[in-house]
Amino acid sequence: MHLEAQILEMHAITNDVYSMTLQCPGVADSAQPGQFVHVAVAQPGSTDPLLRRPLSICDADRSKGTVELVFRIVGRGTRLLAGRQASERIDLMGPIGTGFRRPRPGRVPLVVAGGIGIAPLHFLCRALLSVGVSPYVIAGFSTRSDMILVDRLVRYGAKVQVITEDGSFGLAGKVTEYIERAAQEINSHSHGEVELYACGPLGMINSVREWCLETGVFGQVSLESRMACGTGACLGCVLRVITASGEERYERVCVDGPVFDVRRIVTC
Amino acid sequence: MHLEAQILEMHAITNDVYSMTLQCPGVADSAQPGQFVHVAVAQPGSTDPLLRRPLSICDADRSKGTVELVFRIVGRGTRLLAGRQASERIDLMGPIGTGFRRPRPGRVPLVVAGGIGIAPLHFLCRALLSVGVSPYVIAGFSTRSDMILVDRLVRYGAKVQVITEDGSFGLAGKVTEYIERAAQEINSHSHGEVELYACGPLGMINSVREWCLETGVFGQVSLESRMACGTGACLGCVLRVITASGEERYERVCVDGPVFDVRRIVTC
Amino acid sequence: MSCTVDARVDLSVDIAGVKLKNPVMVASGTFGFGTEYAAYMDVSRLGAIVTKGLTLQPRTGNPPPRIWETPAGMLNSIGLQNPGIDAYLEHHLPALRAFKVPVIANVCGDTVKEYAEIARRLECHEGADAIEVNISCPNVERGGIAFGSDPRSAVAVVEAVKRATSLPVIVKLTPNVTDIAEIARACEGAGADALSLVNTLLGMAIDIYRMRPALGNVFGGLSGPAIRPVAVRMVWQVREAVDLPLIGMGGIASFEDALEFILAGASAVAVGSGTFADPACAIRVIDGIGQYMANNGFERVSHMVGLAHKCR
Amino acid sequence: MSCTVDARVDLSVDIAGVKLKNPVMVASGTFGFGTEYAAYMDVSRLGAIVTKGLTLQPRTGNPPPRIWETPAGMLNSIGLQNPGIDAYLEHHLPALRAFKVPVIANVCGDTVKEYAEIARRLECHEGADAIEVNISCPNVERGGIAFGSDPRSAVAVVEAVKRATSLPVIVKLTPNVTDIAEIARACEGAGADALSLVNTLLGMAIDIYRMRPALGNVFGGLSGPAIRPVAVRMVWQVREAVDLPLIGMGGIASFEDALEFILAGASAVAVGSGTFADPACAIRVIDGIGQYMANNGFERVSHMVGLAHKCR
Ligand SMILES: Cc1cc2nc3c(=O)[nH]c(=O)nc-3n(C[C@H](O)[C@H](O)[C@H](O)COP(=O)(O)OP(=O)(O)OC[C@H]3O[C@@H](n4cnc5c(N)ncnc54)[C@H](O)[C@@H]3O)c2cc1C
Ligand SMILES: Cc1cc2nc3c(=O)[nH]c(=O)nc-3n(C[C@H](O)[C@H](O)[C@H](O)COP(=O)(O)OP(=O)(O)OC[C@H]3O[C@@H](n4cnc5c(N)ncnc54)[C@H](O)[C@@H]3O)c2cc1C
Ligand SMILES: Cc1cc2nc3c(=O)[nH]c(=O)nc-3n(C[C@H](O)[C@H](O)[C@H](O)COP(=O)(O)O)c2cc1C
Ligand SMILES: Cc1cc2nc3c(=O)[nH]c(=O)nc-3n(C[C@H](O)[C@H](O)[C@H](O)COP(=O)(O)O)c2cc1C
Ligand code: FES
Ligand code: FES
Repeated sequence: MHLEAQILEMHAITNDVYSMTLQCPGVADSAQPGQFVHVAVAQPGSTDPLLRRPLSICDADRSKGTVELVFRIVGRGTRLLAGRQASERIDLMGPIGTGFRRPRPGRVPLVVAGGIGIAPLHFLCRALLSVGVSPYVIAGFSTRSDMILVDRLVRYGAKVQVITEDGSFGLAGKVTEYIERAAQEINSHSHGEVELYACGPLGMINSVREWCLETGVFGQVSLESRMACGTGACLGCVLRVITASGEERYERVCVDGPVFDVRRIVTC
Repeated sequence: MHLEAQILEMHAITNDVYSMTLQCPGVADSAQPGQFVHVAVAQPGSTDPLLRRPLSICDADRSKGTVELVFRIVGRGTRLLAGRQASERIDLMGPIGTGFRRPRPGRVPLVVAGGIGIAPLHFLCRALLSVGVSPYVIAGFSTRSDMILVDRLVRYGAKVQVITEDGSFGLAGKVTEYIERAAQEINSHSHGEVELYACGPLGMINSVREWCLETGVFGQVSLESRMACGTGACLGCVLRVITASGEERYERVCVDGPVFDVRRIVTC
Repeated sequence: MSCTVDARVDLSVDIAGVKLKNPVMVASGTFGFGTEYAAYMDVSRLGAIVTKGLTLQPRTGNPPPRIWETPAGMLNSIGLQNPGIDAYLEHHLPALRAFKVPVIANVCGDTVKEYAEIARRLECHEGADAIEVNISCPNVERGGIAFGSDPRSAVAVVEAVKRATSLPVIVKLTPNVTDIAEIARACEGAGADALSLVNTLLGMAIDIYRMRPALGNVFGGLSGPAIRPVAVRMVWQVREAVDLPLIGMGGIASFEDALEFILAGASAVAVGSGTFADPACAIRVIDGIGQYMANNGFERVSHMVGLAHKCR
Repeated sequence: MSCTVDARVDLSVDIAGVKLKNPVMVASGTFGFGTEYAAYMDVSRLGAIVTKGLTLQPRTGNPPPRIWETPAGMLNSIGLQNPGIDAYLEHHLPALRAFKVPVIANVCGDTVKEYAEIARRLECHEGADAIEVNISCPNVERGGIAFGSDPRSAVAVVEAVKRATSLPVIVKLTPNVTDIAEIARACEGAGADALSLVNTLLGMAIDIYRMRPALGNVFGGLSGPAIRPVAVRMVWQVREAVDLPLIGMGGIASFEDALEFILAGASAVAVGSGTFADPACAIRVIDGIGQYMANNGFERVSHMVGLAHKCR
């Protein structure tokens, strides 16, 4: 779908993270956790920046027909977006991509979020909770003032453990240091087998992948890549994957992903 | 001077003409009628549109330290400017250029404005009135809804005759058809010799030039040209002029103009 | 917008015997095999679809990162990732044909023989309505210099492809040459039926925080509005050098941009990176050209082609 | 910003014997003769000033329009309007010298002899600290093809200028060639002391409402951020081809842009059209490079030059 959506609400969550809520029933209706929208950032009449920016769907409300994006300012595209105001319209394509597969019956989702990577996982958790599945979330941030979306997850009923690198809130350290402990806790309490869901910086994804491969836990990670088309046409956003038959090839993060089974990732 | 000025007020005068008032004492202090400012139009972080846009100083108030620009949306640069809002800051260079020479003592200024060309002439008229010189203005517009700045000029005490092409207000026709009549009126009333000041579309400028050359009236016109630097460095905005010694050469509209003695113009 | 267009305006064009209902194609490599954009726009409205570059064998393409944004443009180093000519014929062609839009197969080879072999397979399997020969590819037998940067290599490819097929042969020129007119004349002499120009400008970017080239492949092709002035200039120069129909491209993002190419001498145009910015770009271009023709009293596209040469 | 820069950061560079206090110049033709921008910035902070192109006789230049904006760029067809070498020496040089900044005279000629004659006059009147030889000019004796698009013509100019002067000779290359490395090697062989690259890309635009070329001269030079990926690529290629110091330019509008050139192999950079967009551009670039060096532990500019080649 390609449309102009009206911005209903726009506010800063932290210093550099913004929440933008859009009126777009079509997207809200069909959005799946892990999918994203591809957003035009240039001013009308300007061809710079030329390309759209992919942003995960952080929340979708079918009854209201709204979609929420939560994004961090890292460059000029996100800075331009942060300058947009409620009642303005924004050009977007979506929902795009292959999202998260729901856990198999009886499995317990362990959700590992790093920084702004919590955005798509927020939508995933809401969707899981709405069908009675209770995720266990470990969410890492650099410091307490970077913490986002945790309060909302807790409110919906998710169990959330916050980890900050500087120990200013919750446990101290890196989120990946706590995966094993979280998995054991899940096992001891619920006796359910764990399935892992993750999104965050590359270093975190790599640790998550290794842990999954070592423990045999089924893991899905949402990955990023620089994108042009967002439709699968340009082959620009590819990731090296290993197929079931053991052969390596490039797959498109935009439509074959952005969510990948960790076992298929070669390098990222 | 190169500075960031705060937008104090921004409003639409007509459908496509905007007034922008800026807080910039430095520019207001030294601005002369006929000078312009060179305004950055791209969003910060965008390199498109690359170049600044020249806009005449339509009014300057030294006591308040403000400068007013009045511009028409004709393309993407002016459209971007029209989207700016009060309290935002705007990057500008100026005041730039060689403005209007005041009329010699005893002469009566006949001011000929075409459309948005009234902007620099508004500042000229105010400056003349403030030193006790009363200009006679003929201002042409396509139709009554395009009429701008006339009420203000009248309020300050200028004598203004409006001409609309469709006759929807004032006299009907082109402003240039009324120059002769206005000159005669001035002669019969004030017995002062006329000096002409003009700004407007090329066709109008050409007619004004011919009339001045035929009648021997001293005329100054403010001209437009596509500009890059606005400082005289790039030689991009040149106009073919004829020098006192009869030789032809290119002069820069940005610093040698934008106001030229009609006798010096070869083609425009 | 299209509904307001004067009924007398005829947007159809004929490029080397291929009839297009309007002069607006989508450029090779920017529209996959046609289906990728079907959810975002009405593909059947296009004048033609040019496929991603096809090679004889499947290609895995270059290592990522493959995309880097630049001012009003982008670099890509896809490296001709494609499933190969056979998989194209079997898996992609049927869906592509379903749009009922002329299909132009963009082809590339390491050697002259490879080009000819792909052309042969395309013809005998009815794999395209015309062939666009991408001569920007490195000539493996001649030290990797692009076929299109040397008139003799270009001629060799064009002659071989012409012998191998009776389909119309469009030769797509690379802009990375000193004298584009010389290459164009050589291709015309070798029997090309039309010329496409331009392919991407060779460029690169440095990631200053990682202190290394931004693209995995170091070099990439620059496309998008940034390159339009170079592309329009080359269409203008080639128009003065040859009599072949030209397909203009390079930075088209609006109907105004497309008209620059047409007035400079292009009989048709292609939208490339513009589609990434706006999937409806080609549709806007089609409607805008129609409107411009109605406003300016042009009944046929051909009446506008090259007009700016006369108005000098 | 400059005050926060680590004291150990040394921005000075030496280009072919000319000592610059920092590696940031202003490019020929975009800064007049230095005084034009004095009201808008501190000219004395520049690493060097390159003059508008000088010819033996005064030139009136091309008919207007001479400027046309393009996406993230601009076309110009100034056509070398300049007062001639003698008027430069008499009227412009004194004010230029007053900035106490090295002056590089950009020169151009119709013939090899003209280039040599200008170089001679510059030396004997102490008209510059170095000469930048613009070989993008048309060679009138060879049918108007640019000196810089043919290695032999380039060599002829460089050799003649080297014989005519003992000032350092910087050769400014045109990007409108198939193989920039070939031209660079030829200039190195002919005795060039440094290379500047790139000059503008040949481009054009059509005014679709007037249905004619937008520029009075039809063709113009494309500059600005749009061309940066092409310029960085050429600096990279030339770095691998020659040992001369390189001055990189083409679309620099920020310190990040300048660092792309330095990491690709340029020992100094020049800001051109970027000054039109922001008169303080060069100053921002100087300060930003200093800050980047401090942040990343570079003590000298030379430690960064070409670094991206090693990190591959
Ligand atoms: C499927 C997907 C979903 C995403 N969801 C979100 C989200 O919900 N919230 C959010 O804040 N961000 C998200 N991102 C990342 C977001 O797209 C980038 O931060 C954004 O495109 C940067 O644009 P910019 O112009 O601000 O930065 P640029 O100026 O383009 O770059 C600034 C910095 O960001 C990095 N960067 C730029 N683009 C990307 C990219 N596509 N992937 C990784 N790094 C990049 C660059 O390396 C550079 O360091 C997502 C990315 C993908 C691919
Ligand atoms: C010294 C000077 C003073 C000016 N003062 C005013 C003023 O007070 N108010 C006002 O509304 N306008 C004024 N202009 C004209 C104004 O600069 C242009 O309208 C503006 O630059 C157009 O920018 P754009 O991006 O909106 O249009 P573009 O998209 O660049 O062009 C749209 C249309 O405007 C025309 N155009 C663009 N730039 C110029 C130019 N520099 N001169 C003439 N035509 C141009 C083009 O030919 C085209 O038809 C002045 C121009 C000059 C040179
Ligand atoms: C991602 C991408 C892939 C491309 N792949 C091909 C290709 O396979 N074959 C080809 O001839 N041109 C290819 N091109 C070049 C385009 O067809 C077109 O010539 C060029 O991008 C200029 O047009 P634009 O500026 O509108 O994009 C590719 C361009 C892009 C951006
Ligand atoms: C208006 C203008 C005039 C120029 N004049 C000259 C010139 O006289 N001699 C020359 O060698 N280069 C000239 N150039 C080229 C610039 O010096 C520079 O090489 C080019 O613009 C690329 O840099 P930029 O993108 O930063 O502008 C000119 C460029 C512009 C925009
Ligand atoms: S962004 Fe084009 S294929 Fe994924
Ligand atoms: S705009 Fe550069 S000289 Fe006038």
